[in-house]
Amino acid sequence: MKLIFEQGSPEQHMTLLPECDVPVVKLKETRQVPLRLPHVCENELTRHYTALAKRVHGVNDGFYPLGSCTMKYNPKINEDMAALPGFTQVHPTQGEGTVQGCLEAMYTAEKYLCEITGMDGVTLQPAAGAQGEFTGLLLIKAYHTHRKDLARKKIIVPDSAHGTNPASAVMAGFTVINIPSASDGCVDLDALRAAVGPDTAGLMLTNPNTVGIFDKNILEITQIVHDAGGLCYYDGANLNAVMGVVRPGDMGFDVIHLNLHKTFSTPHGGGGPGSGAVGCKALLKEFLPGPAVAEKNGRYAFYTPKHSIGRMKNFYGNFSVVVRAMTYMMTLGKENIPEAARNAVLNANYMMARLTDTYDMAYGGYCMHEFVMTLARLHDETGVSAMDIAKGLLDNGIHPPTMYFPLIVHEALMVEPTETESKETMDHACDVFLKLYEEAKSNPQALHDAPVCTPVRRLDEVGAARNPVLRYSF
Amino acid sequence: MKLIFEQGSPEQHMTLLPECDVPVVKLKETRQVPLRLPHVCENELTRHYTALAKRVHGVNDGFYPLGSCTMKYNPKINEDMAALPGFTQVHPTQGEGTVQGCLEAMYTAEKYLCEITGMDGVTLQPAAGAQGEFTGLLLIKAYHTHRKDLARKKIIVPDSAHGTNPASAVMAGFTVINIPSASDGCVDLDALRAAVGPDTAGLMLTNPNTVGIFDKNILEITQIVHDAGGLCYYDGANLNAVMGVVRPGDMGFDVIHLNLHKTFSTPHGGGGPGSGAVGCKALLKEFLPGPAVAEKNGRYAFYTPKHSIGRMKNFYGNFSVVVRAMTYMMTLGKENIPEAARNAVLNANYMMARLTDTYDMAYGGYCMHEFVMTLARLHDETGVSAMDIAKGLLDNGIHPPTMYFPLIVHEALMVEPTETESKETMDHACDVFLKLYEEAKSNPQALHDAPVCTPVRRLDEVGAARNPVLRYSF
Amino acid sequence: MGTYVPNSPAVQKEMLDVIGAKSIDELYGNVPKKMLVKNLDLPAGMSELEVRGAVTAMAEKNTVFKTCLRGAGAYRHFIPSVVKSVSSREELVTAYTPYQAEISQGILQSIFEYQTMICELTGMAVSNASVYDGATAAAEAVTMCRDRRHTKAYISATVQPSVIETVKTYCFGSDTELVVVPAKDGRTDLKALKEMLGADAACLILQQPNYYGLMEDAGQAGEIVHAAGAKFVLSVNPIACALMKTPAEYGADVAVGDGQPLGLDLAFGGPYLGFMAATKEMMRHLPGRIVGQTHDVDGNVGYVLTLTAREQHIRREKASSNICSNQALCAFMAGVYMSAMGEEGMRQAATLSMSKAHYLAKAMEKELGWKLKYKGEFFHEFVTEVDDKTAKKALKALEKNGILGGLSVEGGLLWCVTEVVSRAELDRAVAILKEVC
Amino acid sequence: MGTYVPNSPAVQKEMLDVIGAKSIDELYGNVPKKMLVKNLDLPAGMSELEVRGAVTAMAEKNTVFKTCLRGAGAYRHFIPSVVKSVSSREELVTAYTPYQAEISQGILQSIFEYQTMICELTGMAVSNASVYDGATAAAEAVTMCRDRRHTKAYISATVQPSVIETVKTYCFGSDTELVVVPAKDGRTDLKALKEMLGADAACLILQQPNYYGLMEDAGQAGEIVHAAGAKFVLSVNPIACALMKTPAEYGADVAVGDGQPLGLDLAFGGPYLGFMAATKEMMRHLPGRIVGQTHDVDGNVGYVLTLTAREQHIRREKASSNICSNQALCAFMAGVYMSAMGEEGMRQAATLSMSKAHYLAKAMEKELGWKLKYKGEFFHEFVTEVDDKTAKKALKALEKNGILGGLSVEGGLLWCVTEVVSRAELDRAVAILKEVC
Repeated sequence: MKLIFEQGSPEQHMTLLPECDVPVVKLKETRQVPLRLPHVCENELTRHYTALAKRVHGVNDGFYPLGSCTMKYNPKINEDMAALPGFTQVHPTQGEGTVQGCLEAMYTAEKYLCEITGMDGVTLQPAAGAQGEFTGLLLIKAYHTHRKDLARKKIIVPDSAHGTNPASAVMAGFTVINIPSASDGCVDLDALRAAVGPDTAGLMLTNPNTVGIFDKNILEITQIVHDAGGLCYYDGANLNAVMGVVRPGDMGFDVIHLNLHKTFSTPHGGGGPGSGAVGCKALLKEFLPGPAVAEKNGRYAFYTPKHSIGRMKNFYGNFSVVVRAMTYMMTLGKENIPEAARNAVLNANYMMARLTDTYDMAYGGYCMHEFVMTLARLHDETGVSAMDIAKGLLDNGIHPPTMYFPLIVHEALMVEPTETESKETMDHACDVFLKLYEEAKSNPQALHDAPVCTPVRRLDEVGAARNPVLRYSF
Repeated sequence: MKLIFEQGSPEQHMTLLPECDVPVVKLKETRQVPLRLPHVCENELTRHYTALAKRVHGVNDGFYPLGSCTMKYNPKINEDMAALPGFTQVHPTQGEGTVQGCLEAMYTAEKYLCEITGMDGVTLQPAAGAQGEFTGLLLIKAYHTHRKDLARKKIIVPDSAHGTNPASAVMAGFTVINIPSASDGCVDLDALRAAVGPDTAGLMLTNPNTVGIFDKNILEITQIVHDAGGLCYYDGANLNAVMGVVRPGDMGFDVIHLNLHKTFSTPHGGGGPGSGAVGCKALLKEFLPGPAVAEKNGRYAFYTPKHSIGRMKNFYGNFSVVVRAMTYMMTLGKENIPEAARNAVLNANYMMARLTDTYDMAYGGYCMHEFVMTLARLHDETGVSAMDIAKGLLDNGIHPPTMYFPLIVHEALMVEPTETESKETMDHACDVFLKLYEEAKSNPQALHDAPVCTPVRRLDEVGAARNPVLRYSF
Repeated sequence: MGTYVPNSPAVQKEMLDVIGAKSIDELYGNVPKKMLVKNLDLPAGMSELEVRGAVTAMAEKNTVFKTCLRGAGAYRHFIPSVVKSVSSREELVTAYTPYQAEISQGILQSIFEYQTMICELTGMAVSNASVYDGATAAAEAVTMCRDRRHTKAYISATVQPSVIETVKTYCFGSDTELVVVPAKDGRTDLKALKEMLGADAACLILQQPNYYGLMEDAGQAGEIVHAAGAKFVLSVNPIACALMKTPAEYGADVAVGDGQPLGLDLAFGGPYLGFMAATKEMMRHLPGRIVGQTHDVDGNVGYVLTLTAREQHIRREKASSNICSNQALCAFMAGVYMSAMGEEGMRQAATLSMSKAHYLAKAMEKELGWKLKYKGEFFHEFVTEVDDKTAKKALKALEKNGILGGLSVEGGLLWCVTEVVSRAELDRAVAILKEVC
Repeated sequence: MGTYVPNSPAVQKEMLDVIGAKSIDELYGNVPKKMLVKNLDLPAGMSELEVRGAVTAMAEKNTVFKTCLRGAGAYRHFIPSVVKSVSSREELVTAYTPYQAEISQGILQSIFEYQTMICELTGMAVSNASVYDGATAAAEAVTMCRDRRHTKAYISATVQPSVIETVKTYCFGSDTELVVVPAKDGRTDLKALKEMLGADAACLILQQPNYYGLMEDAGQAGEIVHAAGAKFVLSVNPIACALMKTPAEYGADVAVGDGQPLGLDLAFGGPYLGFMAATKEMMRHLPGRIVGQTHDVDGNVGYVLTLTAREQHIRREKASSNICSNQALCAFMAGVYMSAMGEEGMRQAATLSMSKAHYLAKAMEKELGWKLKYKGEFFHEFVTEVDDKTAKKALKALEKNGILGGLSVEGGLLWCVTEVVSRAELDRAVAILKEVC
């Protein structure tokens, strides 16, 4: 497909702005290099971007069981609410008296999230999960610093963790201690006990973990860390398995980040914007970023917590994303927030049950909202890799599961159907999975060659990294 | 693709409405047959309709040179303006004082259309071109009836006319007199002279006509009809060739319908809603449908013309479509309304020039906004028909021209690029046309087999009409 | 100044060179010179920023009522977010009539689904792809029923007045005599009807619930009409269809109505949607487009426009109607609406509307002493007896409070309540009225 | 009561049978019983109708100003209709990060185009795919410039305060010392800067135009910074970039900024978009995603996420940043905006904004006697010297008339004018002020 720069002609333009109705003023020093932007008419422009959109597969186009990403349905009412002019046309520095609706929305979202997570305070400022992690770790850092407990420089992270966990820890100035997982994919208690000490700032954990299992020792785990003087950080990526059913706060966690764009149904936008709200227990509230929202007699106002770590970004977070998440929580409410989690778990177990006689599961027992298959044996026997199966799925109109994660499982495919998929959709996907397994045995080359029905076929990533072409050359 | 009825399961439903907050009242007699509507969740619903939309080719998806349909670009600002709550949320029976903006919009659109067509009055009530024709013919009927000139029962229609012309004439109670076209596709003056008489109610004509030629005898034609006591009706389907350049009112026409969804850039919606505004000279104004809008000292009010033919439909026409057309006219204004027409003519002549050495043109000389090719010779030589070429275009992502119209041209393809297409787009289309011509000679079977890249291939229309299946059977 | 022409003057010149013409003017050589427009008396064009400002200013001159207690042919029902979301897809919005079936399956299938839903709603055997609105649907129905022997159409006085007017206009065209059957106590006078119908009667058009919200004895009306050898055309409210007897159960030969309540905005009266459904016998008399299921050369299921032999582009002066453009996108929206609501949702909308209307009627009687003008059973509209002066005062007070009150009709006000109005809003309206009336 | 779960209890039972479990509770067997939530203290769920009502009521509690004379980091520019139209396509909105390149070419190509436009705007060699906003872009830039020998970051006091605060927070994380360079007459004190910079200086962050709307002598600042062996990070307003010298021309090593003016709504502060571009030398230090052009196995051009060896999911604790989700959809919108505007449109927006700001400044001086607080050349923002009491009165009067006035800053009000404000609106604002001040 042509680039937008390769279309139109030099004199083409849209007629968007009027003539100047005041005397024209010019800058003294101006740019000397031309600004080579596209020169297209509206017809070409919309055709181009519409065509680009058509070369994308979204969750609205079909099943998207991308493990650990919780690609649930994005309700349309949420979009309508976020698009209300009363929200979109408001300047962030307007006086509090003129933005009571915005503050109410933030406050409302915070209250829901507190109750769901079992935390005492929430900030909506972080723009994404990774920034949420960074924020949470800064809270831990501020806590220890404030207590002058300055030796606590180490964050313990299981080897099954998301890559963001160690990266965030480093950004927050910590040293990362990786601990191996036990054979069941859960935390190795002995390894944890060996790792904690007076230098422990905290532990970062996902529960259910990245192999889809709820760690039954969770209370013991958090106790070990607390006993050593550390704090417990909950990576909320997998909250969809347990929201409203069991609360991170009740598991002993002190701080948590949430991906509103996963668990709370806001769309991912091809990579963002997301929202990485952070919740914490009372002991960390005074360190939360400012400005935060307070309510008094039905009036809302901003304030800055006493020992705030400061601002995480301009203004108050990805506000429109928060409006979507709030709308979602108000819709589901008390009864259906846990029902969503329960059905996410049911759906994952159903798919696992249907595939378990054919594909090797990385771990036994029931899973939570996702499960991990290992294609190591298939790969050994047929040469067909997890990547090949994934590409075969593309030709069947299904977005592949997460590939090669967690790192502790060989030839991993991590499947997360979410609660918004029907049995019918999952049955179809299972049929495709089973068909591809047969194909791996009967005609492996076909899978090495897949995909063939997509706008482009397998791309040369190595070449792309070796000779980076990162912009159009005029 | 599955039908919406074949998806979901009986207990599935969306949660749209609340519980009843007043005592429930029931009807005495209720329906005894079940109401078998779909039972789907929102995820399935949106995926279904999105998938349906993807199985449609709109003008936003690519070149659409459908002759006589003026598939020009549909500007996005028009959609935004039509979606303003001040327009969409207004009840049609609200008091005039509360709908001054709606009335102003209607009045503004009428004024523009009057000036562009050279008419003295306009009604926006007709919902589409065909209803516009019917309305215009009723005006003619009312005029003669009012004058007690009751013998005038015949409407003269050239054989090259759109099929709606005779159909509308019959609906208005007239008898249709078909007259043959001259060899240049224009009106045969002798045939016209022979056809007019004391029973002539009027003539219906398109100019430029359906073969894309501006009838140079137009003044003589309208004079002949007027001299015989008849009125002249202008079919506005082809107005895009001349808007702002030459006015039907100045050609001698007494009444005109306009397709706002063709000439004035409002989208076609897969077959509607359109808008078939009708303009007329002063002598017919008193017969226009009511309610009509009048202005006095900046206040707008409805009134019913003195000898109104009555209402054409509920309320005031497809109002939102009128808002779009008004926005378009305000955008282009005095300078660019004629520029649009001029470029429509330029584009058609350009494509004709590029194809004329290969394809046979039905008529010589310059064309106006469209041109007609005859594939009779190609068909004789290769067996490849106009239909085959059209289907070949589908495989190249181009919407085919109008096929087999006008009826007076054998194996006709009628091409209308419109002014909103770039030379680049037309060059590509011409290249495809030329390639298909070569293919017709070298491999005619390939074109008989086309299309092969579309969601379905050629469909059995005869079978569909013989054994009509017009609804899903549960 | 706005333009959507992509080709710059330089490119235009290139194209003229290929054509072999010196100027665009030359292409207009056939046009008599003296006829060319010299000075178009129109305002200058505008940039998008300016147009947006000017048109928005117009829209803001209208009053958008927060609460709407008026129907009379146009109803503010709840529109699920999905309706606009999926129907605003550009492919759909910007496509023409699906003449090229291979690249129009989405439109064709959606209409096939819509036809099925209209058949379910009405109980009729076949539906067309829509006509302009409920009024023209009624008018087209007359044409369906008329033949050489049956030249007189009857319409009840309790049909929405603008529908009667529209039918009258169409009858003026086709030289059909239209007779209005009188009303008695707000409902069609069936005794009078029986006496009026002759051998030349083509059809009766009845509306259910009627203009005043009352349930007609449509079953009996149908029997009378059929006994006279005429056809029975029933115009229905599609939301009411979820609860009441279907047109088929009432014995209708043709069922028509306005589809606006099925997910379409009020939009100052349009675009709306006329639906038309008929018995199998009358299938080939239906005007407009109809979609049928068929197969492609590979045997795959597909959809096409069918029974086109009725239509104007084939039959010309012998066509069943001149209609070509209909309200396809509105039909698509109605289809989405019915899919989203389902049977349960449609029933719920109907029940909520009816119950709330009755609640308001009772509250008005109790709190204001306003009596119902007619005694019959009503659905979600009703007429309260009030004098003109009181009516004016009432409407003004409501308007000041953001409420659109009932419509003035002879001898009273015609109210409507739908599911979007809460009990609190109804109580508030009554309280406001109590203060001024 | 709302739910998006499609499977009914009956279907859920079927699925449990396949699983071999008695109940969903059984699947939660690993969870210690006592930990299970007994009673979630939340409101009951709502139907779509109710939610729509409740959230709309919230939105309506906010004041939407018809005229906006405030910027300070968030700007109300004209947004062409095409921007929202094409960016609301569901495929795009509901997709995840483009890990599966074969079915994500639309996102990938759009980012490649966006990267190209940011390079053009800034004159820099490479751009990433966006970060959260202008503030975090500045903070990430510090990390890019820091190494073992260069551990101290400098930021001018004339940078937007919340950007300074954000950078400070990030520096708290990375244990980087952050030094604020003082201002003189509203601009960075370059003399002081020169004296402050030591061998441990990693970078200076400067903003152009600065928080007070003034043009900094960025060229000289860059020279001073480079002379000290540090990197020069320039935060720019992207609209101003259409007119002023590019960051590259000013000698910047990293250019950052907030992309909100490029077609994004004010939306109470977000989502916005941080752009980051750098010299070729610093390419591999860029945080976040980057798209590169490549070929598929058939030789067709395609696009992939590239240089991923910098990123957290590969490098874990050795990554250049932890960022993964960015603001992809906002970057798409910015790309559409820049395509629609083109060079000419961007220049026009910038010129109109600047000219109108100067018009307002002059009118305030002439009509109200309000002097500019700073003397330097300014773009589309400026500070008028007014005491607190007058400022309050002024803002209140404007607010009453639907106008959002300037932001209170030390010693005055910070105003902004963009192309959407007409001369008439400016005159009206001044007239209102004249009456009360």
